[in-house]
Amino acid sequence: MRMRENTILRVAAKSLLPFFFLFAFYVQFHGDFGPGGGFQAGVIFAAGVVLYGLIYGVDAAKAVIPKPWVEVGVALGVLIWIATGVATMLEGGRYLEYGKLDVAHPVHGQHLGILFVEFGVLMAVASGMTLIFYLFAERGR
Amino acid sequence: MFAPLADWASSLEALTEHFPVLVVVLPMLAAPLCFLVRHANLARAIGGLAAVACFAMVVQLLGRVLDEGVVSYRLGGWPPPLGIEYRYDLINTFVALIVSAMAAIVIPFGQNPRAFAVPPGRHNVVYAVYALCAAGLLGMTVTGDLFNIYVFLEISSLSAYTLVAIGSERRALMSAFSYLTMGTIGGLFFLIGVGMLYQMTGTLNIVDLSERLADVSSVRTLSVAFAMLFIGLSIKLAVFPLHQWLPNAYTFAPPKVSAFLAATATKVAFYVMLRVIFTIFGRERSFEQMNLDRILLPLSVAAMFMGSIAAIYQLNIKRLLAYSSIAQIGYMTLGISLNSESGLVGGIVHLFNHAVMKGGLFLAVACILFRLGSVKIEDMRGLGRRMPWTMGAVLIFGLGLIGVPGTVGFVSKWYLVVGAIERDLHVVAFLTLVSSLLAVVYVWRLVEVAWFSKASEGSSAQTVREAPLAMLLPVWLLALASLWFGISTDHSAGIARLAAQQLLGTAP
Amino acid sequence: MTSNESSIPGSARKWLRVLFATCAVLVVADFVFDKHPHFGFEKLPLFHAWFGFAAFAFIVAVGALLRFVVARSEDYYERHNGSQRSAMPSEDAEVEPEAREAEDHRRV
Amino acid sequence: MFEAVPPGLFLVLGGVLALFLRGSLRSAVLIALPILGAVQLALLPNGFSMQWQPFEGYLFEVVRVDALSRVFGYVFYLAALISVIFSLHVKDTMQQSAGIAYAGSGVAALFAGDLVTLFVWWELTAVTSVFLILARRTDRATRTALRYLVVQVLSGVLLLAGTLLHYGETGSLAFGALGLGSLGRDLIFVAFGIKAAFPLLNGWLQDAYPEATATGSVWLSSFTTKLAIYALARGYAGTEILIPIGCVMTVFPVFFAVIENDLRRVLAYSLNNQLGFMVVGIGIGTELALNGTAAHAFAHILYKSLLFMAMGAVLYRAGTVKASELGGLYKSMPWTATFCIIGAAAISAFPLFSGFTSKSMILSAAAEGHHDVVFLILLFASAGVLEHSGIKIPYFAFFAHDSGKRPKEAPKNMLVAMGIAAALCIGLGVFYGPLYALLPYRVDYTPYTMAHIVTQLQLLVFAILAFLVLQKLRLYPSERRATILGADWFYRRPLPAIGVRVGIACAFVYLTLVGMAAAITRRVGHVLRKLYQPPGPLGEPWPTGPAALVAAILLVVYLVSVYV
Repeated sequence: MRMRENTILRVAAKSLLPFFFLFAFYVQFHGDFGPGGGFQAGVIFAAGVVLYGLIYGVDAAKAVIPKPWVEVGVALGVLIWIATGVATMLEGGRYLEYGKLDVAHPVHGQHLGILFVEFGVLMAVASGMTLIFYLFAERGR
Repeated sequence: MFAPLADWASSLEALTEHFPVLVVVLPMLAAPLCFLVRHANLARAIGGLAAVACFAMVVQLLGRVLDEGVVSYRLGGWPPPLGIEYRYDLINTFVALIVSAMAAIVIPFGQNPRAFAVPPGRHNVVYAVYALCAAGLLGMTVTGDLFNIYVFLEISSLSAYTLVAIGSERRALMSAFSYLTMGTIGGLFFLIGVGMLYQMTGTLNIVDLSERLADVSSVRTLSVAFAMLFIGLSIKLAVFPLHQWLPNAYTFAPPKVSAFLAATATKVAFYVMLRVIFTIFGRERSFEQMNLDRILLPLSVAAMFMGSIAAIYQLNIKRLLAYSSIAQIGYMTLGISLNSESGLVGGIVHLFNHAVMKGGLFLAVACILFRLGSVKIEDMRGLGRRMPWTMGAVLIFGLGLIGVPGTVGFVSKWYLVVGAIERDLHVVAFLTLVSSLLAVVYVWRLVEVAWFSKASEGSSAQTVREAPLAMLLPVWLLALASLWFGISTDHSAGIARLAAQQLLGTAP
Repeated sequence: MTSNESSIPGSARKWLRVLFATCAVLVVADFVFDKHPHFGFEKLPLFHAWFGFAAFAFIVAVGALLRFVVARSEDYYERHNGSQRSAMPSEDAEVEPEAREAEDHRRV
Repeated sequence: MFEAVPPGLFLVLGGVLALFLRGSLRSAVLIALPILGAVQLALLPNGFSMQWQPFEGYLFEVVRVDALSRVFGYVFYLAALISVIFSLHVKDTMQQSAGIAYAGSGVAALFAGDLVTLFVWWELTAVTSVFLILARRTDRATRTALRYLVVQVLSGVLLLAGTLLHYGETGSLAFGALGLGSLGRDLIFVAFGIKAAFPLLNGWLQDAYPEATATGSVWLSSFTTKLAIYALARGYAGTEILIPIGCVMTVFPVFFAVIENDLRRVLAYSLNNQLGFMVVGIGIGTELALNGTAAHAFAHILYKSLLFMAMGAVLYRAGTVKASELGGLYKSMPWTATFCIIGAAAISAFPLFSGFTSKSMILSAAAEGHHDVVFLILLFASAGVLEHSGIKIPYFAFFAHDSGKRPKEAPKNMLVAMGIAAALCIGLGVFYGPLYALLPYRVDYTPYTMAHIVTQLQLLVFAILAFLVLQKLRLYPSERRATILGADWFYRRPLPAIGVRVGIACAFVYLTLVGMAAAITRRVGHVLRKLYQPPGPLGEPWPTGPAALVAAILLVVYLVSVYV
């Protein structure tokens, strides 16, 4: 793996990574008001992991974010998203009727709901993308 | 002291309100849970429970639909054209019933560990994918939003590819890839069609769309959209000659997966096609302007013959059943292309009947594979004596495929023939009957091998035992169903007739 | 084999007497009771009695004559079955009674 | 729960079930089935109807219970029970199963409310009953069974053809009063006529019944022909032509029976003659006549099966029922002899026996309708009945010259069955009230008037006197080994002879055609195999590339086709 010896790449990647994740969260939270949301954020997040894996090797990436975590992350993400919908139903609303999450302040409830759902999506997509990367990377060996 | 009871009752009633969405949410919820528990039997229990609960809910919903007409559920409380609506009318509740019933039959009953390439410790994944696939299919069926259909189509398709690829056969991966390629092309065509419709009308809600389309004058874009949707769905449905992905996918997938997909995936695609043709575009536009029958009728008849003839010459029982499925799909699309009420009833009731028969047949193949370790027809010599219950069920389903009176197959063929005669298409009626004779040939091949030839010396067909009860139970459940619904047609053909009337807008 | 034995056993003789007595009673009864005849011929004295006698005699006579027309040897159908028969020899035609008996016990 | 099952279906399914059972459990099930059936029938009210509509516009009335079908239904169950008991000792399970399924399909046919349902059960009686002949397992029986099946199925095919024609004409499938007058209904009439053994259509009856097993002929005697009588009574009551047909049926078998050597064949002739009485009753068609027909069928099934049982017991024990080989059996089979005499008295219609209370209704109906010739013919036939069934059967089997045979008394189950039937023969002769109450129309009839008794006794006793006189004068034809040609001769002799010549010609043409067809088929098969067997281009899925191309081409073709 020659890339590991390429200092410029290693340094550049390492310094870029925080911005990757920051941007991911920016897109995530911007999704409340404009274009963006969990799906795009998840991909960006995963891109950071993929970059790390490409530069430092898959094993290094796996050391940071172990594969079992990723697998659980996919399921957990989906679970959070669905559970939010179920929670609204338990609160007496329709499925995904976020307003019911905070009965006193429906608008606040809306925010809360979207936050949860988008977090679930982020988690599922980011883990899913990472998982695909891991699986493809494993195949080559 | 009765207060808690009353509480229960009222909360149950409140729960009933949410059944329309829970039908999709429950398997969707079960999927990650199955994945997380990391224990095959626990995952099976979760997936199975979800499927059975789904089935129960759909039954309840069907009752409601029959009583009250359309049942609508607004997701997030948004009103329909804006928000997503789950909309139950007769036809899709009927299809949801089939899907959930098959899920409830396939998921809980013993899977053959040898059939999967997954290491034994990870079998929970299989159930997770099953549940996801069921969720996708149910979502496609019940949603009233065209784009939502696409999303669920992709969910179900991706999990279906996974299910095929998960098979232990070496060629499973290749056939899954071919399935994926064709499926993606189909999905893409569908998406383009949806995009064009959205561009013209600005709405994705099916009911809204059908109303707004009435005012659209740009015929050319509309025709292209229709053609895109039609071809895309034809690929998903495996209409001849777009069926090339199907034989290998069904052949190399584990037989239980084939049973599930054969009984549900193509059926849901067929339902969406009905939706597009009859609800969105309407009978008049589809047939008079788009001349749908001009292309679908010859393709259907060709499918009936090409599928059946190919089935006759197959050496592998799963391949045989796969080609037979192509022929049976031909009967279903024939029902559409006849453009008459009886024909449509035949198509819809055949959707149900074929799900029962093909699902049962593939489950029987699962029994054979489990005991015999082979699905080559050659190896099944004399198997009727060793596995009488399994092969007996195969015989019953086979009679159904032929269309013998007293089995479900007869009912659908009757309606199709009547539909053809109503439209004065006597040649088509005749060809339908002739193609049944081809079914006699390939069913007879199985019967002859199983019952009338001797097991060759030293072959394992001489020593195998009957399949375990847990595997036989679902097979015979479906076998009895295929007899029951051949005699008592109130619930299959009766609902199909009402659904057809609803689709054609001729409901009283 | 002739039809009956000339010597009639005692018990049969008793039954014969009963029969003759009944005949006599019926002849008398014919004149005592009203027969509610439907048809003219029924008014004839002892109509049913002699009709029964005559009918019986007639049937037997015709039957005897019929024998000349329709009676064939017992293996009639088997004999004329030609090639079919030689292929499948009939077991049932003229087997020893004992053998048939044994066989029948097995089958029946 | 009972109502959900068509009557008779129990028995058919039970017959199948019995195949898998052994020992006393099987016996219990077999005995329970007809009883269960009768209970079910008792629970179903008149007017009960079960309909099945598999398709819009095609309504089948699978079950229709009314007074006429009910009376036949009860006696069918009764006959089934008696036959089951009679055949309990049989080790060959196929026979009992076939018998009970046969009885069941007969019952189900009685309650068919439409012609298609009737056809289904009608054919099933044929298919199930043929096993009772096949079970003899001789070459001769096998050939007979085949002939029997062909004729029975032919009747079914005619029924179906007639039904379809009738449906085309009237749009109705209902099985009610039909009457002659159109091709469809005439065909149905002939179909019924075959099973009712009309003159010249009767060959199968005398051909098949004596060839069945000892127990099989008991089953056979009860159902097929009476089902036909029921069907005629339902569809063709009052059809005039039935009167002459019935008269011929009553008279002709009588002469054949005199000289027949096989006593079971004598019974078959006698059965034919009895059917004649019923057919005449249907032809007269008045309420009294139809009541008489139903009552006579009821009584007839019992005494006829009693006689067949007695002969079956003789066959079972002595190995033969040829009059020339029998005689003097009363010494070792006293019970069988007694039951046989009771049956003989019943069929001859002696007062105090069941035949008297039923047959005299038909005679009275003829008299009330002023059918004088018919009346005389029936009277004549009554004397004939006495001749062959009343005297010949018991006399030659159990008395006459002593054959020296000393077979054992019949097995217990046979005696019980015969005992039940005999008790009913006497019971119905004395306490005829319940039977009359069952009849389809209100009964206003007293069998026991002094006039009736005296005239009937005169007829019978003087006929016996004639027998004695003829015996004394040695004019009575002696029993002799012979084959008596009957109507079956036509299809057993000339038909095959003509058939052979036509057959050769046909075979020549056929073989030429087949040869050509085979050559073409081979060629086509070769091509198909090349195309479709797995390595072939159509027997295996294509690679993804071409498959995707097909989708694109299809899209273009479709769009072009829309615009052109």
